[in-house]
Amino acid sequence: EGCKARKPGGATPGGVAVEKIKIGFIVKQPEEPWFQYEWQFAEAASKDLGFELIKIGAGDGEKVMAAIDNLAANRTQGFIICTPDVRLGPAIAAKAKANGLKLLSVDDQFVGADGKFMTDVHYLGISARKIGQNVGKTLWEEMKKRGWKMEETAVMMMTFDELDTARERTEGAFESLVEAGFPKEKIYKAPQKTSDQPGAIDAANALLTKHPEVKRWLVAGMNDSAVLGAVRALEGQGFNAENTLAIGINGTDCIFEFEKEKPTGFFGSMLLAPKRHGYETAEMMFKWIKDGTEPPKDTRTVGMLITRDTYKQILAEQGLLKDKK
Amino acid sequence: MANDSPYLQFRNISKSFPGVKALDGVSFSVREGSVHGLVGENGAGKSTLLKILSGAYAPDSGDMVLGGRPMVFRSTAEAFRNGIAVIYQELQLVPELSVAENLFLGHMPVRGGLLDRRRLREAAAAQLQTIEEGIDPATKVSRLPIAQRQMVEIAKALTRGARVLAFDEPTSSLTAREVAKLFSVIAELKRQGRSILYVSHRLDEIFEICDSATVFRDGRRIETFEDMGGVTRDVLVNRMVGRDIRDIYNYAPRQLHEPVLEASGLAGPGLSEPASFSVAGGEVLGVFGLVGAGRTELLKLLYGAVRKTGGTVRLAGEDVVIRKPADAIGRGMVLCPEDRKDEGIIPIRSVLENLNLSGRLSRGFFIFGDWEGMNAARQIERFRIKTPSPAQLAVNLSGGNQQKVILGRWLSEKVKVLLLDEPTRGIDVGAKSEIYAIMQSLARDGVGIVMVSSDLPEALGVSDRILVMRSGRIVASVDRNDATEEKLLKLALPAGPQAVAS
Amino acid sequence: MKETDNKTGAPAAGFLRGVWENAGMALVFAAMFAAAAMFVPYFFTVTNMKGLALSVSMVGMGACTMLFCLACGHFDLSIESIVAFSGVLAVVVANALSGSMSSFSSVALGMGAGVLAGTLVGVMNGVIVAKFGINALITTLATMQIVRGMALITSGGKAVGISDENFYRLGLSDLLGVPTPVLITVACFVIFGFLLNRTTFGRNTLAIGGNEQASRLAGIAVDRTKIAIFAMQGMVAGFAGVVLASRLTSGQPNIAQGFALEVISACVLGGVSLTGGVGTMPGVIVGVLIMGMVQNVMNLLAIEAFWQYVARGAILLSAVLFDRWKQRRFHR
Amino acid sequence: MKETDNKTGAPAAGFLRGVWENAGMALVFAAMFAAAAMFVPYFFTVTNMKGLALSVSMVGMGACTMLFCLACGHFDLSIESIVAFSGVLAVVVANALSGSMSSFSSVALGMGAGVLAGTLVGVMNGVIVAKFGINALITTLATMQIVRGMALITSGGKAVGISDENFYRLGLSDLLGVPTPVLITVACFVIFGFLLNRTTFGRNTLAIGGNEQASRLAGIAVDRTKIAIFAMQGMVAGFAGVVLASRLTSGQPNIAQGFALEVISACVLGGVSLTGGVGTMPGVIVGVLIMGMVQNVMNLLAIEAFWQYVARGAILLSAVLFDRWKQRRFHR
Ligand SMILES: Nc1ncnc2c1ncn2[C@@H]1O[C@H](COP(=O)(O)OP(=O)(O)OP(=O)(O)O)[C@@H](O)[C@H]1O
Ligand SMILES: Nc1ncnc2c1ncn2[C@@H]1O[C@H](COP(=O)(O)OP(=O)(O)OP(=O)(O)O)[C@@H](O)[C@H]1O
Ligand SMILES: [Mg+2]
Ligand SMILES: [Mg+2]
Repeated sequence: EGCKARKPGGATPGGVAVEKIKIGFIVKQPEEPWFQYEWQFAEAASKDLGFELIKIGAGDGEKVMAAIDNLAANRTQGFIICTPDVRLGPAIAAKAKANGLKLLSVDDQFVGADGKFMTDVHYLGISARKIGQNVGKTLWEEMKKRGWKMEETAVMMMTFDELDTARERTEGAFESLVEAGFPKEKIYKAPQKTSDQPGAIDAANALLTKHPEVKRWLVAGMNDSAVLGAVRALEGQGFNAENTLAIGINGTDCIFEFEKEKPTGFFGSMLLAPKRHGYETAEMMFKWIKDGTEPPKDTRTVGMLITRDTYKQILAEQGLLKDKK
Repeated sequence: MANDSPYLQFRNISKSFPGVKALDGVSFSVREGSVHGLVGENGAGKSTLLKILSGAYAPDSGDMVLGGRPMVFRSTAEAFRNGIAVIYQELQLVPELSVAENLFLGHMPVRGGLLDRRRLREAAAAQLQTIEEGIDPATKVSRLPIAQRQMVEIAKALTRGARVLAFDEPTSSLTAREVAKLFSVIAELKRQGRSILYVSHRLDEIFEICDSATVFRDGRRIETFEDMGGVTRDVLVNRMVGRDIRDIYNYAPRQLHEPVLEASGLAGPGLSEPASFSVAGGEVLGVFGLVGAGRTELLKLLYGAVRKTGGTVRLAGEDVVIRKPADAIGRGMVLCPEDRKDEGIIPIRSVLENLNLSGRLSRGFFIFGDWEGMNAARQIERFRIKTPSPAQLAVNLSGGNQQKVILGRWLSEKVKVLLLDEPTRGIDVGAKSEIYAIMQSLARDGVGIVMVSSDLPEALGVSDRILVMRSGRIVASVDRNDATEEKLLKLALPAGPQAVAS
Repeated sequence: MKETDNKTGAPAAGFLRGVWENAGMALVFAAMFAAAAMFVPYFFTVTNMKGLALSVSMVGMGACTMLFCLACGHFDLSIESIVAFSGVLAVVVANALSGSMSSFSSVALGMGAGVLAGTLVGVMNGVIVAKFGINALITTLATMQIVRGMALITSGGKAVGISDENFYRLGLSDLLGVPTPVLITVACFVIFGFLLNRTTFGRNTLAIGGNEQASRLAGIAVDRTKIAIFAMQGMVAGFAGVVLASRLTSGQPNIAQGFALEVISACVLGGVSLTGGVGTMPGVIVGVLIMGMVQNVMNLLAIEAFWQYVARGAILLSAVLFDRWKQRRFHR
Repeated sequence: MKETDNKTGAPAAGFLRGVWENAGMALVFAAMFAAAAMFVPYFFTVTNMKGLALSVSMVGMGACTMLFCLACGHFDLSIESIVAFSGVLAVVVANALSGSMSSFSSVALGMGAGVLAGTLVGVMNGVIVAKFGINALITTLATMQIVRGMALITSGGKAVGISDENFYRLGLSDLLGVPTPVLITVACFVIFGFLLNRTTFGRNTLAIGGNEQASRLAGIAVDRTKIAIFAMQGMVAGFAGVVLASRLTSGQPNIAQGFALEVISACVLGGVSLTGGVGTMPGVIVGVLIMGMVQNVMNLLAIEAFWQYVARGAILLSAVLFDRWKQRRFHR
């Protein structure tokens, strides 16, 4: 629902006069497809609504501070940010205020000095823990559906505890599996040395060595890359779609896996919706600047399971397939 | 013998570096089957000329005529192809490779695209045979003492089978035995009809082997003596430095004081038995010996540069513990090292910094005022160091001038004991006489001086007393008045085959 | 002084050429700055200059001591972990002490603990490198890992929020509009520049890098100098970590990855030799500024993320190539 | 050969000491391996050996040519981006061609394109370093950025799936139970070890690193040798990228960050000097294996992620310290 009409000039209740509206969009890992998509949809919003979007990648706290300074220098009126660390919240909020910039956080919610979520900062996103729990729940249900026996089955949890969000996700999966009745002691952690696929392969291989007794594996991890690495390692040890059940998170890094002729152990992925995260946040920010319409403090989106059978349809709905081919 | 046709001709060669005109319109020619000497003060441009000959530098103007064909080499490979090989003043060896590999660097034998290791080993052994036995072609060059490295460097040039060979101060770190071997090799090369250029500051050598000679000063050719027959040493020196120098050693008897340095039972690597000796205040103690006799090691043990395994050292009557050079310096004993490239200069720092390196030790933390500049100016003046400015990098100085910088560094210190290891390596006669004069005057002030020298006339000329070392031990202490060349050489030479082992 | 220009021309022309010849990278920087000021909107504004200065402040601090480290022929990768660890430690200590003493003391003690920890890591690096003769790359790679691990363990892997707002002062205050971290960096430039040029310590550092063996024989306490250099490096990295924590209002265990490489690159760009013995403070400052400016301009121009990589690399390369071309042209 | 043991003792003891003295890191490795085999459950099993071999296969390939690069006195950071770019490019080209020709040709052409791209980057590095005399750190840091950007641009920032399953063969097949990537790595060890020791090219490489000026004066084509070394390095990195893509069944633009440092560390651990002129293939192999084994053992022992950092650093440090202690003790 893009209002195509551009209304240049004219002071609006929000207070910005003649100047063109400029909005910044800072993300923590610009190379990651997820953030590429977010930017892409924000870009779409900027075309539809007629504002200028400035995209900056900033991988750590220091870079974030520099990026906000750049935005201020560039006369933007507000920015959306996925912070590299939620504890940067107070610093980012203070910096935004000092520069007179409106602030909307996306994906990861800020955490204050007291360790509580900063509910006064506008936020749109998804709870890392919740999406992890979703993975755990789905694994459990699918396992039941396939009729795998508990005693032959174990969970391979690909962990990367250095990253807060990653830990929240894997802990979520852990919690829900345990809650559903999976024995704690058969959930094995495989800590990754690096967060890319080769790191996951090595971690998974070491774990597999230690547990030759396990016949069937459930796999969870912080994202698609981690889980795909585990699937590759499992394939190397002779496991396949029959005895591997792996679910990733993201849904955008694993499409090629679904496009393979034969099904693999990678059963599905929790698709996050970059469209909402990108387009809606940009739109909210635009309206906030232009009309002074304050966005809701807290907006939540949900993750959707995509599988080999459903991914085409769901991705198309989400506007994620149009750049393929 | 010498054929009269000039095989190699330099025509109007000029070359400048920033701030220095190293060569200025130099022309002369070298006959086939003859040895042509090049002499001149430090920084006169001799090495630069040889580097132009070898293609390492391109001349700014001028060219060479080789066997009738004018040419200028753009690379050393091109010079090799045209039958030219140069032994550079600074050793150009790869320390971590074996002697054999160094000998054939750039043209190792191959078979079927692969390195022919057997042929490499055999050819290297054969080549070494002609010039220096006792070097295993398989050892790493880094494990050889500097004199043997020099022999390897010479052998390396011989492997090229070149028609023109140029030697840039090949003997500055050699002792009599090696020099004799080198000269026989040169004589053989001459007999084969090759043309040889020979640079040296040891003028005796020039008279001994050169058929003709060219004198350089400040980048210009001053004179070429086509026949060395009627040339005297004084004439040559006069042409080189532009003034007469009669007695370069300047020796005058001095009064000796109490011992300033007493070493007893010194033991450590390089010495085959504990060494004991003492030096009186005001004494110049020469240390003579053949290559590998352990002289350098002896000085380094004294100085704390190498850890000693036993023995005591007394300085000015006081027992001292010296574990590292700083301890020695703190006690008033300094060492001017033998290997100027690896242990002496800091190549990429300025002349000024090099000169003041040790001086700063006694000056405290902050550097205020311009005492550094003043000291540098004084030393540059005193040793006549040829440099466009004190800010010039040491690496850009000529070899002899680098040596002067190192001497200047140590002779600007207030010391009780001065250890000098081959101090006049590569230094021109004028500066040598200056240095001897400084040594004498320091000695007159009560400083004890230990001077290692492979240059026998020098050892005889400046020392009050001479220690002779052989195979890692002190074999004799000879008084100035009893010392002759024959006597010292005889003492230094190993008595028999069993004397070498220990 | 007594040098004469032996090529051509009037003294004025000679002087100009002298500047041109020796200025090297500084000229590249000046040209880039002028171009940016003219063609990049908002570049030459107070806000942006402040932002630019802030964004290079960390690298600037690290580069000051890295200059010494490289000049003496070594390397320090561990600084990136030290930045993280000292920040975390400072916050943890300050938080733990707050309440039991005055706000000022708890914050000061926390910060002190951070700086001290960095210094200790530096001393350890120095001892291993100097006394045991282990390669500095391997040594600091190892301590980098250990210290990063300690940062993660101390913080439990999560950023630690600062409970006492006085802690923020170091990073968030300013003096006459100049942010404190920038002032600190400028102070570092001055102090370490002085140390390099006007003290025996600085000269000895360069001598050691130029020829370690010769320096030892000249009586320089090589080992002690090296240990001092690494200790200094650790101390400054520790302090930088504390300042950063204060700016970010939290101690972050994951921060500053790749920082060491960035600092080393800035130094090398500024003419510091990786093999030791060569380096100047003005050069380093220019190197730091060029690196910072390139990033700043790209952000201002909102260049696509992927193209930023290409542009960053290309600009870096052109800068050094231009500098080299200029040198060749004038020094033959 | 004709060297004799001039210290003491019977020839047998002398021989043993000879082995002990020269084996250096190999001994450290053997000790670590024995300890792991005894005390770490599952370590010495076929599955784990296979996993271990696979996990070092990439670093092993890179280290072969990095050895040459370091031996000639240089450095190459760009390999990590080349690995990513060549993988992405190979997949993109193979996918684009598939359909229009036989499966074999499209896959071969794709792989060829990846390797070629890597080689070209290497040549570029070599030319800049050798001909223009730019520091290799800065040069390869710049090309690292550029090439990473190209990988991201080519792939649109997303992993590119392989459409033709024949592509998988290179990474996922095996021969008598040994995975192909491991075989390739072993082949690299053999080939490049041979190249280093038995060809003039290899000896010239060491000569250049040991004394560049002497090499130049000896008529060695220094520039050409350097360019060839960088080209080789690019080629092998490109090939490693293709193998990795095949193992991952996709080309990943973000992969292999930090790979260059890992490779360089393995080399240095294996006794390769960072200043050039010193290095052996057996040493490098041991370095690679130690690094891989440490990680493998920690994973097997399920050491906490944060403590892994500490352990990794500590083990690395102990290994080099032990090696040094041994050398000191026996070489005086
Ligand atoms: N690479 C260089 N850069 C700058 N100046 C140089 C360079 N090489 C030589 N020079 C200068 O050129 C002049 C001639 O030097 P050269 O080495 O030819 O002298 P030399 O006659 O061999 O002296 P010595 O007897 O001391 O070896 C010296 O003043 C020296 O400082
Ligand atoms: N780095 C080294 N490695 C092995 N042996 C060495 C080393 N340096 C010296 N030596 C040996 O120690 C002995 C003494 O050498 P030293 O250099 O002290 O002799 P020197 O009398 O000073 O002779 P020179 O004229 O060569 O300096 C020699 O036999 C030499 O081969
Ligand atoms: Mg000379
Ligand atoms: Mg000696």
